[in-house]
Amino acid sequence: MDFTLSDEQRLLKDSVDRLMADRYAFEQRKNHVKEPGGWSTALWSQYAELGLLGLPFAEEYGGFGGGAVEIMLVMEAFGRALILEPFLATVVLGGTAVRLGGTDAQKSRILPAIADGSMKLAFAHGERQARYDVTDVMTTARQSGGGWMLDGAKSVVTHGDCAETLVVSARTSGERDDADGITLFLVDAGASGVARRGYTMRDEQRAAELSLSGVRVGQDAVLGEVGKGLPLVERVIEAGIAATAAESVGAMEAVHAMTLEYSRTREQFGRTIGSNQVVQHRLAEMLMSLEQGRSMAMLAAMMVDEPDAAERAHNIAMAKVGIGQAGRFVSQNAVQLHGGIGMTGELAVGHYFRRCMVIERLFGDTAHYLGRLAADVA
Amino acid sequence: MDFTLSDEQRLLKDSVDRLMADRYAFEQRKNHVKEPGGWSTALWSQYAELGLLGLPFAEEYGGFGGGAVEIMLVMEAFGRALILEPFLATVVLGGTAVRLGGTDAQKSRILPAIADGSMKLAFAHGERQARYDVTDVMTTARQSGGGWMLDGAKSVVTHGDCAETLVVSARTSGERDDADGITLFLVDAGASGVARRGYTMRDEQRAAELSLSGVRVGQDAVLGEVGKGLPLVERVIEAGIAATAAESVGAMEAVHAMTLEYSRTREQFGRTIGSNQVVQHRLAEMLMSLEQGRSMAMLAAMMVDEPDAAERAHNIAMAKVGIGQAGRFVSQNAVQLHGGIGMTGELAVGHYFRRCMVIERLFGDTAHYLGRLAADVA
Amino acid sequence: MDLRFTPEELAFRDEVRAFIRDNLPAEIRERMRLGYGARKQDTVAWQRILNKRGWAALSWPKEWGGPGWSSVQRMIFLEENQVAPAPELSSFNITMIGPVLIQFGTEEQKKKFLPRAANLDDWWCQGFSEPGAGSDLASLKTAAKRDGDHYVVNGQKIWTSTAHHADWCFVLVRTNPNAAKRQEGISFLLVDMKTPGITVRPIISIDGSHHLNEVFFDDVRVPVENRVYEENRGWDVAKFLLGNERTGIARLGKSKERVTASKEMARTVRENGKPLIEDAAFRQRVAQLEVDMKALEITQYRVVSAYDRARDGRPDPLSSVLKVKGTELLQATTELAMDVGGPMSMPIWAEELAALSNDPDVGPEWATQATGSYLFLRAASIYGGTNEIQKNILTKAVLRL
Amino acid sequence: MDLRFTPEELAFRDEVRAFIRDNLPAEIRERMRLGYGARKQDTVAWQRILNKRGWAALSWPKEWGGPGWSSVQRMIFLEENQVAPAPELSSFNITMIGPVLIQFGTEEQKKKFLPRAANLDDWWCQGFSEPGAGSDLASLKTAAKRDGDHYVVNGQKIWTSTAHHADWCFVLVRTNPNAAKRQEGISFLLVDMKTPGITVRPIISIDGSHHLNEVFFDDVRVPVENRVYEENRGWDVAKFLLGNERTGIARLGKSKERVTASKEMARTVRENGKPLIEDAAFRQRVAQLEVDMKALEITQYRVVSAYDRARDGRPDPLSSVLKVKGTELLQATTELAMDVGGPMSMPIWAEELAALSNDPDVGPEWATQATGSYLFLRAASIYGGTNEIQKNILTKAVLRL
Repeated sequence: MDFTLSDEQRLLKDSVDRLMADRYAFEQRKNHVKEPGGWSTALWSQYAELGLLGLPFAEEYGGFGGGAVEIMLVMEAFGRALILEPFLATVVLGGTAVRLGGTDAQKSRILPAIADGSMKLAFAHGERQARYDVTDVMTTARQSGGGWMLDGAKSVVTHGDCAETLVVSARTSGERDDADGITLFLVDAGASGVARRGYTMRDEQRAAELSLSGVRVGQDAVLGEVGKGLPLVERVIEAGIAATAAESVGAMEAVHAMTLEYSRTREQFGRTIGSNQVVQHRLAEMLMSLEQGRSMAMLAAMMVDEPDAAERAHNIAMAKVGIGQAGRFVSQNAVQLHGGIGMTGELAVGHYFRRCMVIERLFGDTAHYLGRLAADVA
Repeated sequence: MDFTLSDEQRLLKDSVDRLMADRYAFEQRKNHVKEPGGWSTALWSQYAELGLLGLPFAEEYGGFGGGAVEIMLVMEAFGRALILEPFLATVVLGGTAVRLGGTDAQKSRILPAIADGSMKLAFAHGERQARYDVTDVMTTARQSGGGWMLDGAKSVVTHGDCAETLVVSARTSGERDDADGITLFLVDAGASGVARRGYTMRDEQRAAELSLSGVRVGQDAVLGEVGKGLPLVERVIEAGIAATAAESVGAMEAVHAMTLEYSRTREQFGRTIGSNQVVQHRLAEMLMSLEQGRSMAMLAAMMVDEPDAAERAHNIAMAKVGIGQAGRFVSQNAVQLHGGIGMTGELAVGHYFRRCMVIERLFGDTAHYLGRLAADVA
Repeated sequence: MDLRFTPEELAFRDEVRAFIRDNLPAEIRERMRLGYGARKQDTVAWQRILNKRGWAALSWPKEWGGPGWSSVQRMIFLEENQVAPAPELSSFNITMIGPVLIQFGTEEQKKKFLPRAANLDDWWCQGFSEPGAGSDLASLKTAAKRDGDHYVVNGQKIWTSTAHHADWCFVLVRTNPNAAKRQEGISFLLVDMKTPGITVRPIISIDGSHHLNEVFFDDVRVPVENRVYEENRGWDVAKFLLGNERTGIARLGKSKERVTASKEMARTVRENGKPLIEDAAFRQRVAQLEVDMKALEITQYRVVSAYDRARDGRPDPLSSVLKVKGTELLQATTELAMDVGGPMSMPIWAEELAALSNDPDVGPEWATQATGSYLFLRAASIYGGTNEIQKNILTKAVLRL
Repeated sequence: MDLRFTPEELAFRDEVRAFIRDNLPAEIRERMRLGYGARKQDTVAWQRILNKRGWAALSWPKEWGGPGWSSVQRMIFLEENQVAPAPELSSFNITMIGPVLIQFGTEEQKKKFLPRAANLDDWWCQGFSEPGAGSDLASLKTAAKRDGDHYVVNGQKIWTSTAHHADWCFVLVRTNPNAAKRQEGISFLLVDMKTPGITVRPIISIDGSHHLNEVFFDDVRVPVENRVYEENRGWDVAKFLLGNERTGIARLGKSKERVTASKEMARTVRENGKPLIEDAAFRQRVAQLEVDMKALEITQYRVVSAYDRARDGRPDPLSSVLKVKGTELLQATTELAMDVGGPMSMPIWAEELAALSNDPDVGPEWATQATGSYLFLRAASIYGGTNEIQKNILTKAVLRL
């Protein structure tokens, strides 16, 4: 057991923190939101230059061979800064799908392009009727003329509006809810038959509704094994949970710090609100939730590469529940302790609150994963 | 809608409060506990003289024709004083069974005897294997020689050790868990084949394990309709829930008041603990729980005579959940705010805490009734 | 003692229910059923319909157009109106400025303002809070200097909800900066929002809605006849207004409506391959909320029925319980509705719904609106005295610690 | 960074597990599995077995019989010992007086007391708390007057757990009543419980157990050589003792054991006609507890591993998190076990089990014992600084408010 960071890891952390400090102050962020895509293309290039976009990929694919801990450190920093760029969608979700499921050819084609910032990915798995049910895939892919034809729709695809390449799950056999028969495809976002509607989420991040009608792809578009895509989908989701857990920790750190600071300066009835014992204990309870949440984010990072699938899924479900509850408690109370001003878009606190709210509902919410754990009880 | 008490009701309340003030101070109670039966026979006579033991019965049976509100007022006072006598078992549980299920002959034989204090009853329904399942009755009654023969065992029968007459549920047909086939019998505690083991509960009240082997009773021992006893059992339990809800309110009132008083006088770090805002807010939250609980006890009292069985059961289940949660919150925090001294038997607070704990588990616990309500959700 | 409604009260409830059913415009009801907040025109239209029926000025004496209801009847009306769901009456007009004028206003002020307030011909807003003041109202700084038969008002108000809709604003101003106690030297003015020197700047809430405003007063001239009650005695008026009847403070009907809507929607979405409504944990959560709502309902009955009996002016301290528990339920039930929508609750469809487009369609409106009201009602435990302040009130008023 | 145990740590855990399995007397294990607290003879027997193996003085240096474990190894041992379940080591002997003597004691004191403390030849108790002092330790009044080569001690201690078992007691006394600060003028004495003038009066806890005592000192003569560290510097010793290693403060193993036992028992009882273990709400409750235990487990890893690295004496403020969350879990998990028993958890069988009788038999022991530990552990959020005090500590030490 060892919680120390290697020199490389400390170096990575410092460089990302420095970039965020220089370019992602809350006032600067307001300008990033206003950019056409809703995020900063300039920073995207900076991430590429820093090597962040290739972080988890092997050197041979232009990456840095980083692991779950490196992703955790970066996502924590991103969480503190509330970044808007499609790092999760491209590097974590899409990147994991290709890294774990791709052929050498696919990896050579895509991973270097992610790493140098020239290609963005999105993970198009969720469907509107499915809510959080991971096997509820009704989008179909049928063999046609040596390739495949995809029909269906995907919903709330994170950063699905800007991605050049979509990782799309489709049913190649079986019925709705069947674990078997799901296959992942690499789909060019510009392909004919692909339509997208981009929009803003409650946390100011972008997402898209996606429709596929008669979209043709070749055999080389199949990612992983035909009909056996579910385990790969689960690995991608687990990577996403681990990454957003760390992001949530960063957000909790930041919002706790600013609430603490606010309680030191804000005066009411002739004294700082932080001199109220009730406020002090609330901040102490928020701190405890933050630390318990941090522990869970560490657990997720440690488990994301665990070979035993059941063990991995169970522990990551625990982390998801713990992070969801911690993020909700900390961010709701941050708003409460700020009072009216916390309810406006003018302070950062309301933005952290909404990011924690969205993260709790990415890949399934707390109740969904607690239900899974309840089913596991033995 | 009207929350005012009638003059008679106010008179009743005052007289019981006065008796409790005179005879049931905490130090006096310590002596009542030490009496052979674990409660005060002298006070039992006093209850009879005051007419409390006949309160819910019709005048023709030596009663006072009181209703659910009168019982609520008395039980609140009893809860404040933490009385030990078998009022719940005899007047509320046994009394309701005979009052609602009995023939004129049975009522004439039993109710006046309850009213004048010469007969105590116990409701022997629960069985060890049943936990909280009301239809899980394995005690059997078979026709034999013009009468019935009972075999089986009953568990944690409140004040089952001192009752002269036992109201016993037995299966006259059907299988374990069947709603049909349950019949109530009036059994003389002295009858051959009846064995009892009395003991003390965590709240210092008495209960008994009961075994019945070849116990013979006549046809006139059948209470209500053969095989159709379940609705009567449910009425008895509902009356018990309403009564103990009011008792719990009395206990919460008392324990909240003494915790408030303690917080005024107890000094630590040179100031009263009640000057800590965290203690103040905890006491305020306890007060809110107490008032919400009081509302639920009123609901139970109003509903106990509701003719629509489903409506009655649903509302009383809600009251049971609300009271259970309120009693737990208030009494647990009363102990916490008292600190070490609250953990000892020397102060009353620990006794109220344990009474609330037992009440939460009488007739089924909070989880059990919340589960019922969840099943009702539509 | 009897918790049940009397036959008369039941008949009244049916009458109200029927009137709302028959008279609430379908388009308004549908928007609100989907979880949208009432627009200005919705509130105006509905309040005028109610006023025509004589039901708008629900707490006012008959002579000023009140229906002469008991507070139990008012409670019944408010809940039926919320459950419908229908737009709520303008509380600024009905429960704030109306009673204030009836209690403190001159005959002229009553004649001039009350009928228009009841009919929402004038939309009123409240100019109390100031930057840095928050729950500490008495620290207000906005100054009014006497100049002939006018006051000249300078200063800033904040959290002024619907100021951008308002025709009139009742404002607390400091007319004597040298008063011994902060509460003294405050006056209560009625300000025409069209007066030169008033600037309204929007504050966008975290749900994206424009509800709150900053209001700036720059040499705003207010006729002296628009002062309510004596000069420098405005705090008495404010105390009356804030301590005034708090029936409906729990907004229980709104919570009930959210639970009903959540259960309806839960039949249309799934969890683990079954309709969400069949999910055990979801049912437990709903059951717990229904228990808490039932307890609050009866506590509210107790407070409200006591209110008619002992009208000693000062509000029942238990109304702090209604505020705390009521807002906890508002937040829990709006969170429930949002959770039913799941991932579909996270997008903001607003622009998408407005725009004509051949792009893929958008998810259910009720889901995105559910999140809107969840976010908006995070303020419920803040406004009207934070829940922490309410517990301070209970500590002083009831526990006497 | 790696949360997983190293192969060495895993091997160590297996070694500990195997040793406990092979050496813990069956009768003791069975009693504890049923939820009984360890009796004196159980604790003595087990600690001597461990001491023979060299594992009793787990935090002491090798020269004084310690195993020379890392704090991670200590954590592993403590959890395995709790999960077994086995009696816990005497904390008074091992984590309190031992480290104190090693840090502050004279050579003679070490030689005289340490080996006997490790082997539980002397049973130690702690004489700190006094009536009216509670968490405010420094307000202690018990006085020690110097008389030649003795101190004469007069006063009263309270909450002295296991004083009725104890051979020795380490006591905080006031040797200088005129000291400027309350913390000054306090000395730390070792008192032989057989000394004349000591009266031990039992305090019965709400679980019916005799664990706590009042201890009265009436002209009790204590040799000066039994003073630890300098006169009037006893507060430094007390601070060291209280701030001393808090590995195991979370008592996570105990919570885990309670959840495991609850699940086992839940297979044997029913809810709504099914085994309780199949009840959805019960499973949700267990799942939530397992989540909270996992989070605390990792937080504990973080604190403990940091402990070895930065040994700057002062305890990690995070240990307050371990105390609060750990005791919340102790209380939640013992409540779970009690709830599994349902009605059978409410009786007190003790006398019934002792008495021979032909009366109907009694319910399962585990149920009544589950309630015993639930009641007893209501104190967990009180002793060692109430959880409210812990939050004050976090406020000062971490939030710096």
